[in-house]
Amino acid sequence: MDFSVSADRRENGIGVVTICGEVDVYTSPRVRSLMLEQFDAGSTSLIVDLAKVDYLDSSGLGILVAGLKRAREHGGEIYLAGCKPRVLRVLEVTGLNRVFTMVSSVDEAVGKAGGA
Amino acid sequence: MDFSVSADRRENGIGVVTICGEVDVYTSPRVRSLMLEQFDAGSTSLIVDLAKVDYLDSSGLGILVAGLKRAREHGGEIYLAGCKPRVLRVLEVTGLNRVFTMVSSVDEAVGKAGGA
Amino acid sequence: MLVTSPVVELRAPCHAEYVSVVRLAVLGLCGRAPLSYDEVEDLRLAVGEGCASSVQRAAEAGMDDARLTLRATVDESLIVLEIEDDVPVPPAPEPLEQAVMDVDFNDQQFRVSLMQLLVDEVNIEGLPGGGQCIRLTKHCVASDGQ
Amino acid sequence: MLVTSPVVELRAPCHAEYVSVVRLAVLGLCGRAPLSYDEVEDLRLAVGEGCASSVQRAAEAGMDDARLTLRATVDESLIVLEIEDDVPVPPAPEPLEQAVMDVDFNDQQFRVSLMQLLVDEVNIEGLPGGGQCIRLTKHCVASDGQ
Ligand SMILES: Nc1ncnc2c1ncn2[C@@H]1O[C@H](COP(=O)(O)OP(=O)(O)O)[C@@H](O)[C@H]1O
Ligand SMILES: Nc1ncnc2c1ncn2[C@@H]1O[C@H](COP(=O)(O)OP(=O)(O)O)[C@@H](O)[C@H]1O
Repeated sequence: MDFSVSADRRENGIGVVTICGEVDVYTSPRVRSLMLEQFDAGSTSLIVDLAKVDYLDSSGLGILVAGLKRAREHGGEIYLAGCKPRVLRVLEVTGLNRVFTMVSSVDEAVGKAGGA
Repeated sequence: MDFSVSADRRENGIGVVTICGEVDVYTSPRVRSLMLEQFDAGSTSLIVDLAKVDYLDSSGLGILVAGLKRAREHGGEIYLAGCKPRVLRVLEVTGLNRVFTMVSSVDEAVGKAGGA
Repeated sequence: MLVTSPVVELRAPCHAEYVSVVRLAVLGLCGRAPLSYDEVEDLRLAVGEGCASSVQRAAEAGMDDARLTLRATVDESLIVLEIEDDVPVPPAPEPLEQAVMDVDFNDQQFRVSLMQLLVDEVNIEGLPGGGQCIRLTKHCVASDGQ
Repeated sequence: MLVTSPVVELRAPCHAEYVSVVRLAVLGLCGRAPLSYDEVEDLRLAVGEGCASSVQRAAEAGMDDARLTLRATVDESLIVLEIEDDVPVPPAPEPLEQAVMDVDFNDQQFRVSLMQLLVDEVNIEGLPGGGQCIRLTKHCVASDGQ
């Protein structure tokens, strides 16, 4: 039941947003705030760690897509890391798994992003 | 959500009833049937494996106590094995942890029971 | 006792198989209250006992169409959970056919004792039209036991 | 369409924080139906979308006291889940202020599409007294998709 979001930045300036719990119409505004904070702090790319997320609804999708749009406007990218089957299911059903850069872990994303 | 109960017998004739899931007013009759089956098959003592039980209500307690009564009438015993904290909580609050023989595992119970 | 109106109401058949649905709803409702994991689980167990009590009375009365209602008011400091049924309460407690055991665990009184051990207050009242309401109250402020 | 009467009914404030309670109740209700884990989760997601849709309409209408009702009929072969609210439906769809994105994920139409991908049938109707009812139907027999 517990929900939490936290953020930090890697050496290369990429922001990492880590979410635990269910992302829905109630909790997604908190994800949005932290993503915006990271952008405002200068990150052009973000890694969203979904390894501890079991549930993601369209409110969460909307926020991820808004983030992707903003990132790409500035030459950046959004990496979705460690998606569990249920989250993958939502992304697949909406075709968004082909829109985001899907990675298995935060470290893989850091590697891919290079000096983002 | 899934509930299951199964039973088998050890070399020394002791019956082992293994429960997975929540024991409540809906599921406890199935525990009762299997305990009775084991008694009818000749077990005087039973080991009830609760290692995969997260929830036990008074219906479940009633069935365990009925079993204990029947076992003791025939010189046997009921061993409660591997209780998780929530199940322990219910047993403690009702004082039944002092009435049953509490063991950490089925194997410990088999050892204790000897040639039951 | 309460002035707030019930915020969540769950109605289900008064049958054993629906008790787990009620318990899950309690988990959802109390999951965000300022309670520890164990306190939430105690509430869930207390509600389960309340429902089991209704289910047992319905079964004894042979009432197949009995209904069970959970009414929950949850705020920062107080949780009130009411379990209501429409099963007529027998005029006098029926004599137990079995007095062998010290305690009969299917005895309604045992369920009530258990609920009392798990929450701060238990009130049980008969309803004007028949049926019964068990009200469980839990204060959320830590170490405020009564 | 249905003759059976709704077996379980859950009423809650039409606020974002109660959607998880409704989803948990669906888990409890469908957990014993002949459905796979993924089918139950799909239903839970579909119901979540239906509730989010009501919550969003209530927020847009500034209706703080709006109520949300889940009505569930679950049997061996058919699950019908109705999500009803009392938020007046605006006469015509309001123009979206943002047409930059291909899809607006908070758009009600997107939620409906998602629900359609997750269950067998989605019906949406306005209620006589205002408000809206989304009816989700899922057939339980395997590979009977329509
Ligand atoms: N839920 C959403 N679904 C789709 N697009 C959105 C959503 N929220 C915001 N957007 C769009 O994504 C873009 C970025 O939004 P936002 O993060 O609010 O940044 P900003 O307001 O600084 O442009 C905006 O163009 C906005 O219209
Ligand atoms: N739920 C219960 N709570 C307390 N005692 C019970 C309960 N069910 C049965 N008993 C008692 O436990 C004893 C054993 O019951 P049972 O297993 O039905 O065996 P039997 O009918 O063969 O004696 C009986 O004396 C019965 O009265």
